[in-house]
Amino acid sequence: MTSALLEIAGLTRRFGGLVAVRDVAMEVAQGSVHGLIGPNGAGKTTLLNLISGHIPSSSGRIAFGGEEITRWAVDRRARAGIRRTFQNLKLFRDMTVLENVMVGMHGETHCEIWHSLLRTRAQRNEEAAIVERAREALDFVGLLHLSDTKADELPYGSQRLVEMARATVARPKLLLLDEPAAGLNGAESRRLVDLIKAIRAGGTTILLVEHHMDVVMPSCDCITVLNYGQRLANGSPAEIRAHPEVIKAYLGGGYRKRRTTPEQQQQMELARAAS
Amino acid sequence: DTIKIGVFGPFSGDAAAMGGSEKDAVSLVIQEKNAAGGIRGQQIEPVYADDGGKPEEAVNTVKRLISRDEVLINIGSISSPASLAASQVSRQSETPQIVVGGTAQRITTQGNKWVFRSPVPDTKLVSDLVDFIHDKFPKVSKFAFLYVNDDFGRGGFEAFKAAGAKYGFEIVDEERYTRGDIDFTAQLGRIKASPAQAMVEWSRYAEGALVAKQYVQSGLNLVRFGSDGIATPKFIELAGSAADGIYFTAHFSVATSSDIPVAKEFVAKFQKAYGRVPDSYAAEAYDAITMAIKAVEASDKLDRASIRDALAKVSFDSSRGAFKFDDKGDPLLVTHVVKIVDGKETNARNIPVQN
Amino acid sequence: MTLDQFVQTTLGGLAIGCIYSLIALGISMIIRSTDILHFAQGEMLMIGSMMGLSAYWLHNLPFVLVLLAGTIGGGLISVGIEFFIYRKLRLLRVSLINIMIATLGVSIVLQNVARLVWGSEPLRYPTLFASKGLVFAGFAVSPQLVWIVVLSGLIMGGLIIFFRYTTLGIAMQAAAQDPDTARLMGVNVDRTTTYTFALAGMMAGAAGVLLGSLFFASFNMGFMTGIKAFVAATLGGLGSVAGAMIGGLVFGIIETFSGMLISTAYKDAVGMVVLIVILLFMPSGLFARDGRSV
Amino acid sequence: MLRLENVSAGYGAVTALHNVDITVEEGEVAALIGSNGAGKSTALRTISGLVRPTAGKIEFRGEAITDLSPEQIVERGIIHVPEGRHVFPRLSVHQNLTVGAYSPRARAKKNETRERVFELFPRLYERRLQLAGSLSGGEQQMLAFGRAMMAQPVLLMLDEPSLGLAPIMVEEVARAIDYFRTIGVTVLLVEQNAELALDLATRGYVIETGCIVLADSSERLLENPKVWASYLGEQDWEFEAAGHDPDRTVVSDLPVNKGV
Amino acid sequence: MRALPIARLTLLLVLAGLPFAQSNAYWVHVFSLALISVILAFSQQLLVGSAGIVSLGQGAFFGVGAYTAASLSISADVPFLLTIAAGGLAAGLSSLLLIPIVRLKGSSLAVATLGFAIIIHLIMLNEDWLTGGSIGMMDIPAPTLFGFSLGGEVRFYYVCLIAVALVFLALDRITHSRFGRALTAMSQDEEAARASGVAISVYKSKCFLIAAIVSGIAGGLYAYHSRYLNPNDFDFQKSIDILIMVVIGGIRSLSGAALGAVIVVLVPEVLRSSGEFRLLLFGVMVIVLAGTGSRGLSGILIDLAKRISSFRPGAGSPQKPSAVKL
Ligand SMILES: Nc1ncnc2c1ncn2[C@@H]1O[C@H](COP(=O)(O)OP(=O)(O)OP(=O)(O)O)[C@@H](O)[C@H]1O
Ligand SMILES: Nc1ncnc2c1ncn2[C@@H]1O[C@H](COP(=O)(O)OP(=O)(O)OP(=O)(O)O)[C@@H](O)[C@H]1O
Ligand SMILES: [Mg+2]
Ligand SMILES: [Mg+2]
Repeated sequence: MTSALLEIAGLTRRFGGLVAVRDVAMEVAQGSVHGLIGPNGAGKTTLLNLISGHIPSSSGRIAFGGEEITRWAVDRRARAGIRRTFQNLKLFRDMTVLENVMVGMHGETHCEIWHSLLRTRAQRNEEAAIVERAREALDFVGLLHLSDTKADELPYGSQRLVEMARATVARPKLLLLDEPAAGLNGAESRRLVDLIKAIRAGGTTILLVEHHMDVVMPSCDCITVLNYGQRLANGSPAEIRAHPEVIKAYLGGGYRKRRTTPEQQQQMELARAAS
Repeated sequence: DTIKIGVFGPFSGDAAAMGGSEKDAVSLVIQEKNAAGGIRGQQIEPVYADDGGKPEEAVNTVKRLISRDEVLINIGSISSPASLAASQVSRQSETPQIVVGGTAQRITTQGNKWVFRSPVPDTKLVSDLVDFIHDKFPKVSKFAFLYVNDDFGRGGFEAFKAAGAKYGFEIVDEERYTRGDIDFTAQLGRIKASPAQAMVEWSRYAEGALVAKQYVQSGLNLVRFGSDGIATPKFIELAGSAADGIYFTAHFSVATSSDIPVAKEFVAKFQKAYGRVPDSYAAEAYDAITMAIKAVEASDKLDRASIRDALAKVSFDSSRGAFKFDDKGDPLLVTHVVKIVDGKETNARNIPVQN
Repeated sequence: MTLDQFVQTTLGGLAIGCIYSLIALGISMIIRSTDILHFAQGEMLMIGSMMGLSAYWLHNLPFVLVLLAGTIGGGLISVGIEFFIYRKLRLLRVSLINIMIATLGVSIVLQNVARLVWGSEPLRYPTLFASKGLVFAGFAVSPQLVWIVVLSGLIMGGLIIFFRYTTLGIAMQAAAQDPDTARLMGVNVDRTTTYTFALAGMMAGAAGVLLGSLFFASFNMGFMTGIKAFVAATLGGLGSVAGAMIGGLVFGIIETFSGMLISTAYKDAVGMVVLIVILLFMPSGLFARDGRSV
Repeated sequence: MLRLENVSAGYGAVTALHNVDITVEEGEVAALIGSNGAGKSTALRTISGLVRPTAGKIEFRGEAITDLSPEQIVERGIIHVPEGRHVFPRLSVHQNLTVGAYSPRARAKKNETRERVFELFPRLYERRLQLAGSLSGGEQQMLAFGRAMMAQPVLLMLDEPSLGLAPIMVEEVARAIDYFRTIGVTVLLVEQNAELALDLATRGYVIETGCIVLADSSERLLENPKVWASYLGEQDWEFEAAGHDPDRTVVSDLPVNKGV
Repeated sequence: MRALPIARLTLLLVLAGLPFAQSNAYWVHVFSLALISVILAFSQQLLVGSAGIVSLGQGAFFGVGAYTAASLSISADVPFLLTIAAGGLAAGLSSLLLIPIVRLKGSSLAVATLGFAIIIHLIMLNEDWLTGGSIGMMDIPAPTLFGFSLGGEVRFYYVCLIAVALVFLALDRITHSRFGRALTAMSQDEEAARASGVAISVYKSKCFLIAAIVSGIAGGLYAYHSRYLNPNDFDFQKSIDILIMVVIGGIRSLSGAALGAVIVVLVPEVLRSSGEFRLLLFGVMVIVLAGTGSRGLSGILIDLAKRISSFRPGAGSPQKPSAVKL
């Protein structure tokens, strides 16, 4: 097994009396796609927010690439290579698609105000490089032809892809995806799986929060399950799929019946009986 | 062809009432003069322009009057800062200006020969008041001084401190407030706690009336002196019985000017035209336009420089007595001290010495 | 500072604070139901004050009716402005900052209309109260102050209950937060907006009569009061009813006490410094109502 | 019960619906499926009055509702759960439910329906005093659903009710839709999860770029190869993940990774 | 996009020719004032248009710049250009005081800047030794550059015009760069911008700094233009006026802001003779122009121009609510 890129230990986050994330420990291996699933309100988004730094933790520590980052601000983490997408889309609505992605390069670039005032060579080169990279990233998600469209004129699914391009344009070390498949239909989610694989092939480690099992199962190497803010299970997709607690709390069985294998059917029934 | 005279002041905004007095008085005189044939057969054309009481706008206004409307002489403004701002332009473009309301000493001490003033400066006004206090209240030497924190109040305060020094007056409590304030209990409370024998209060009439009311409510009982800012009938109307007993200094007062024939005539005409008693701004404006007309009449050429020279030499009977400028451009006039008794202005110089 | 002074200052601060609270409440309610930063709220106070005074001039009405006239006057003007101006702007789908600028325009217009109608000089309010002081626990208290405090207290308490527990009150907030969805629940958003402006205007109108009777009425009495109420509302947490109330009171007390204890020259600065310091620690004011953003 | 005839609608210069005909019979569940941006949400918004049709006629129980305002349409019992949850963020869960029962016809039964909602979604009961804006995505979805229940719908229009819900909650929602059907509420369902939608529905419409391209019973739609290919063709994650078919080539129009 | 530079150059030439068309000293004076206000509006546009920050404190920075330039030229006889630079610098330095409050958002930030403006105004009013207090500061010498007097109205107009052009160029470059992009992103979604590596507080502070410097430069010019300074010209009403300029002109572009500034300066001047009704009419105009939306009057004019020249027939751009959150 490769070394862990992200290590979380004893991480807790309270909102008033509510403990949204409780004493969670987790490791995300370098180069892997790590799934994070769990019932609604289990604390997945909260955990993602803690990792990206959008909310401070109540206690516990987060280490990234061997360095403790628990107290780092969001932008510092972003510059260090942690990028994300949001469950509720957060695009720069009035900017074009290309500009949205160009902002993604912010943490990677350095030209200061005086550079742009004087239009220095460095600034012009950097600007050109940003455009180049942004176009590559858009091409990568298949939206290059929409570069000059205003972001909020796009359909929902395409907006998700813009977020994806913005998060990947800087070639992050760790990419946090929060329900990227929400609002996509079957065919579209299938394309998403390919995209996730391609991103991973480019050397980015991915932490994926998702409720669509047809996206999670084929893409993940390892899955962590949260329930009521606590870690319920951790393991390979096959293990998780068969985990009785997970089935009981999360997967259920009703509308998938027609396509589950006989063994699984059996396991589900076992789980039902156990409760 | 007409003789253009610029008249500017706050015709809008917070100080519009004062600007209104100025405008009314000026138009009264000009109408009368024009009806009588104007100046050497030429009609006088007043050009009114609103400066909103703001220095920045006063600059634009005067520029406009001077270079667009090509007036020969300007009358205005009411507040000292606006007058001062305008006077910079008057100097640059060499146009005479007669200030109506601004009493800050600075206006005429900047070595600007183009600016003249209709009212006496605050230093003179205050030193007359100080003399009055010393005469009539020989025992009073400890003062609480409450003033509005702007050019007007600050000017009054500085002048009082300077003039009072020669009699050993002592300011035992200095209180300020910001223009537009309505609650003065804090200041009055501290005055109450101070050893002051008398309160001097430098406000315009609106705030002055509130101070007076709250003064009565807070149970203070000192000798009260006020500024020329409350020298208007409006003050008594707003303050009601709380105004009783106040002594204030005035450039002009219907009560104390009754022995001046021009004043009598002016008050009667003004009252007939507008249905109200003129305040001191009206009187100052009345005199300003009168002397402007006199200066135009006296100058042999219709240009700004000769009018300026004529103005410097002007001498006439004004609504405030015999009028003449000193070499700085300030008038040599007597000032008045008024006491409010039973809601009426009375000449305080007639009161007996208080022991 | 003597005890007597302390009591007087506190009461004075409380009374001014109540006036700020009433305006701030209107500001907060309007933010709550339309997201508009209503810089003309202070002018409603002025209009209420003037209308009350005019009613008195016409018929020599007793205090309660003068108060009523001011209240209704403020409410009517407020609704009218919403109907003829802000609603049109919303239909044009202009952004909030444009509407905010329009409220500044409205403020300028109202001030100048009032100046033309009622003149530019301050107007004396009739003595509507028994001017004899009441005596509480040995302290003389002017009846105006008591009126103001009691009346404002009642209005504010009523509002809190209204917004927290009644269906209409809750629906008004819903309409503010997401008008389209509120319509899908059957809420007539135009009507709730009218209610909001009516209530806000009425409170300001009442405050105007109270302020006028304490001091005097003038065409420019509203602007500075409005701005200070805005600060008070921010202090309490924009959009929060309780916040506006407390913010107004706190601001009023700070203002009088800083004048008393620190410096009258920098009196207004003290309030601002307190505001900034409080915001530093509680960026959304004392009674923030934040959702989550991520 | 609900009939759209030749309805066209759009946003400014954009026309999002072209001559759409939709019929929903009393008591049935109808599904409207289609890819991103096809105009599904616009169809619902047009019915509920948020978007004005530019042409055509909408009839509800024999009455023309084409020109009514959303408030009036709600009065007739047409309740629309908008896409993307749209809970009132700065109201508590409890207050959100109260707003749901705003219309006079729903107010009377407010308390008992609320009980029913809490029974269906115990999670909401736990969170009843929390501001809705601070709920998790799925919790907000439940709240939006519960809020619609509060309105006593006659015709319930759901726009992607399964969005962001855990698989087990999807079942729960499916059960709730079933429940509505059993008590006689008519349901018009828009879903990306076409399989779920068609499972629940008796009638289905497929919409593409603003035009209805297929209208049939849901069984027949489920068997239609065209539908299968574009909306249902889910890859069987059981096998893929388990590595049973590693060489399977996925049909994809995504460009190959060049940048990363 | 060849058209844009040509249009700009034409505009510059037209403006340069203005004093020949209307040479009355008063009008040239007012035009210079309008240009100074354009610079002020630029500073606010950077804040509100690019960064989505509503500042009610620009009037204070304007004042700091004006007083600094004035006192240096009066007491120390510092050359013209240096005093202007010093004005910008002093305003910039004073903007550092805002650093603690930049983490506030929306209307809280706006009200906090209002508080800042009120405090600065009180300092100008009360600290006589520094500013001359309520009487103000006068006798500001006419500007000279290398012994060449710039005192006349027309000459000073060109000074202002050059300043406007330079500030425009600078801000245009700044906003169309990595920095400007970060500001725009921040104004539309702070969280997402942070997640892309934008350090919000730093960028907001920098934005305030630049805006303050620009306002300070405008203040320096104003000192020489008016040659008399009074605290009342720098109260928060001034800040509000600056905001009005930008919004009615159109917050989306520097040119919109400029147009708004010109309107806010010129219209009251034109109305000056309407006396009592002047402010009333101005208020009505503000309300009407506020209805033009975030593209402002400039947006309408551009659409109109396009329609007339049938550049793109019928291309009225639909309007989007702006990103400014209050
Ligand atoms: N700001 C907040 N204030 C109060 N409670 C909060 C806040 N943010 C989250 N919570 C609560 O914390 C719990 C975890 O929320 P979180 O968004 O992490 O869930 P999730 O696992 O992402 O769920 P979903 O799958 O539905 O998106 C929820 O119950 C939510 O109500
Ligand atoms: N407010 C709007 N302004 C302009 N165009 C819009 C607006 N809302 C939607 N559209 C456009 O109308 C078309 C139909 O959108 P609609 O939201 O109805 O699609 P949908 O089928 O619901 O898609 P999704 O699955 O993404 O929800 C799309 O092309 C969309 O871009
Ligand atoms: Mg989540
Ligand atoms: Mg949709």
